[in-house]
Amino acid sequence: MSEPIDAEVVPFPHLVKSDEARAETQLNSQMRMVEAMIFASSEPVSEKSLNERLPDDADLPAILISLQQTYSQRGVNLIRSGNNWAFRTAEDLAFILQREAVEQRRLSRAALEMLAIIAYHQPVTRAEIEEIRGVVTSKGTLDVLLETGWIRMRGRRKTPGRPVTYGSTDHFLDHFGLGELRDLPGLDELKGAGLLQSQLPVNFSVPVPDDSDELGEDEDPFTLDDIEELGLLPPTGD
Amino acid sequence: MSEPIDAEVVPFPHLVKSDEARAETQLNSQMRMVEAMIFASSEPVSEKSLNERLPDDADLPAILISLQQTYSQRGVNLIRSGNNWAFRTAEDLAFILQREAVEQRRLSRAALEMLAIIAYHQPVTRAEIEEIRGVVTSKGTLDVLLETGWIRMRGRRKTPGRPVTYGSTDHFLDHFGLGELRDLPGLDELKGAGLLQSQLPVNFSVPVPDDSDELGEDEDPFTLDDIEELGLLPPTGD
Amino acid sequence: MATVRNPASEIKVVDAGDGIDEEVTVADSNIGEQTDLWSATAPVDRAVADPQFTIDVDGFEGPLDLLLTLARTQKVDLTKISILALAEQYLEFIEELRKLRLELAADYLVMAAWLAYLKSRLIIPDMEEDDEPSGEELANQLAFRLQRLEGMRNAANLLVNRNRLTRDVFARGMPEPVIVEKRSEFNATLYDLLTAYAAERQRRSHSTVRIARRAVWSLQDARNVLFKFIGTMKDWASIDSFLMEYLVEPSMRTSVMASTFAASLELVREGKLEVQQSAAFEPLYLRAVAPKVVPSSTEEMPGNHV
Repeated sequence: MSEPIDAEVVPFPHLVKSDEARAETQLNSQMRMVEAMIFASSEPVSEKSLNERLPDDADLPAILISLQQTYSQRGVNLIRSGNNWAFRTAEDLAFILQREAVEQRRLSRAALEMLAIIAYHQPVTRAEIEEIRGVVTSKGTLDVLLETGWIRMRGRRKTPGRPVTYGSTDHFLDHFGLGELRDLPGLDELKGAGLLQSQLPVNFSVPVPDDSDELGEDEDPFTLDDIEELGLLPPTGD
Repeated sequence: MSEPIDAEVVPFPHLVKSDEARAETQLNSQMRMVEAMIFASSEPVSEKSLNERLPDDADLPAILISLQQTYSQRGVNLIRSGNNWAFRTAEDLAFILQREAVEQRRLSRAALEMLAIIAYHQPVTRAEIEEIRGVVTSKGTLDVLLETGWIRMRGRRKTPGRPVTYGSTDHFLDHFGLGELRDLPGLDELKGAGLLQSQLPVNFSVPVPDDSDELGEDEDPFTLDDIEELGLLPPTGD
Repeated sequence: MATVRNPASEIKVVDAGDGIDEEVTVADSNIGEQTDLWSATAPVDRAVADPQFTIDVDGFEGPLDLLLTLARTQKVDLTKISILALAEQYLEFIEELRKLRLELAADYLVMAAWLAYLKSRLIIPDMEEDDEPSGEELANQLAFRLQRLEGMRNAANLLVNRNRLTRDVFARGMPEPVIVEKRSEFNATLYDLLTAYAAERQRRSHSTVRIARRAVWSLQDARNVLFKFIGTMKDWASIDSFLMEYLVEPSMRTSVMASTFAASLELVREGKLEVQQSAAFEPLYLRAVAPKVVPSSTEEMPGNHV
């Protein structure tokens, strides 16, 4: 139980120079290990399984950040999705890699809409999805989505009938290049507008449409510049 | 529409740099392409096919040598075999990949079906499983399932022959992300997800699995003899 | 005639004047034009293929989708939309469709009824003691749902147009033969499990149905048998008498009788057979039609049958 007084502590870089050098070598060697482990797999590798194979004193977050920086300008980047990490080709090189592209399964418009609803509203029940879309879900659309591996059944809602709730998977994050769910495009705007709630927000109101040509209190008349800039001038002949 | 004439253009670094610097940037950009192509390819890439996708003036040998140098000290190396190129884990790191290598096994279709039946219909005997599936169960399938740790022997049914009853484990709930057994989707959800067709016999039902770990009224606990007979004793040391 | 155009969607109602060539074309191309992922719900293509039936409400994902499309023709931000005007537009649109005697799914009509109600609530001032939500509240609810749906449409669009794995971004093409993940030795997802279970139960439920299927004597079977006997039917003969051998199997009896009766009527129509019955539920008698017939009298009819 008692630790030796001179227990080896991970030296901070500002210590003696030799320690600094040693720490760097150690970090380097651990970076190589992490690099190799992630590189070997085509699927994202979890932090848990990386940690399992590193020395106990390894600082995985620091290693990953270092690696991510090292690769940031390269043709291959280190990408986080959820708590998993993977090497992926740089986004700007898509043009040269089209040969590798896999024929994508075409999802129907309904299926994609459902996918978005599940991703943004999760956990969400089928009835709630239908409420948002205003239509009954056709048979098999959910099945198709489940088959993609992008959505999953999460559990059951604690309401009468205990309906199944749906949510997105890590594979979804990986496929769409999202670090985490918070990276969903437009999420903040939707949230801010109260559009991710299932019920009408308290303060939600639609301004009474104003038919009159007169401007409201919160409106300014157009200036001449505006008119030009916005292209509001009637079109003239060539 | 019309942009101001003095619009600020983001200057590319090499525009203002010397020819030497420009050549270096170009080499860098071509290195990125080659890096990505080799990374994404499902087999070693030939120099011919790399050349096909590079700009005409690219100096492929120089690019490859540069890349090989860049990666020489990393966890992953660029390897040439004949005229083909591939990334490979550095040889000195092979240990880290092999040490924890665990074979991932996929369950056979029969095993999955049986697992599902045990989960939904538990406590259930082997004869009952066979009755539901309409086929005789091979002993091996049950063994594989027991090996997963997802099912367990619960006790014995109080009927002639005292058959063993099977049920699921906590590990099962963990693995499939279920809070409790009652979270398994019911008839309506299976239909709703398109997994079951809507035309089903009137008397078709999906059972709500029994939550309790306790034995049912028609189940007996294992006796000492049972435990020996079924090999349920924890392995003892030699 | 009314033509409304906007870049996001197009609704065109063209009245050619004679009321017959009235044509409604709806093209909804609001989402995902730039991606190949949307399976084309191309109402336009269908319109080209079948000019007589140029509106396909199926092209819409339900009444809410139709409302959203109509709302876009107001060319304003959804937050500034006039719900009253929108309700009127929807009702007009539905009316237009009904003039064409198109079958409309019930939910479109339900929405129409609700919008008509909403319209009245918006026009008539709310009663003080009314417990129901005010017209304005109802309008807000609808506006909220429209905005929420549009929000999801946009989100879906943003999502599918991201740089995507296996399309724009690629994983290691040649993973090394080592499995790095160590979650559990066995790998199966809940979806695998449920698919297996459902498929298994489904299969068994089907076999039950198959067992219950009854053997049937087809009309053609009956015709063949009647043809076989037609030569021997110079005289009136009870239908039972020559079907005897086919009626042995109890489960077949009804089918044999029904098909033979139907086939015999067919042969009567073709002028090859005559049928007679003295009263309801009495035995049926058949006779072949002779080429030159001496009309037979009822006295010749054998009466010894039960």
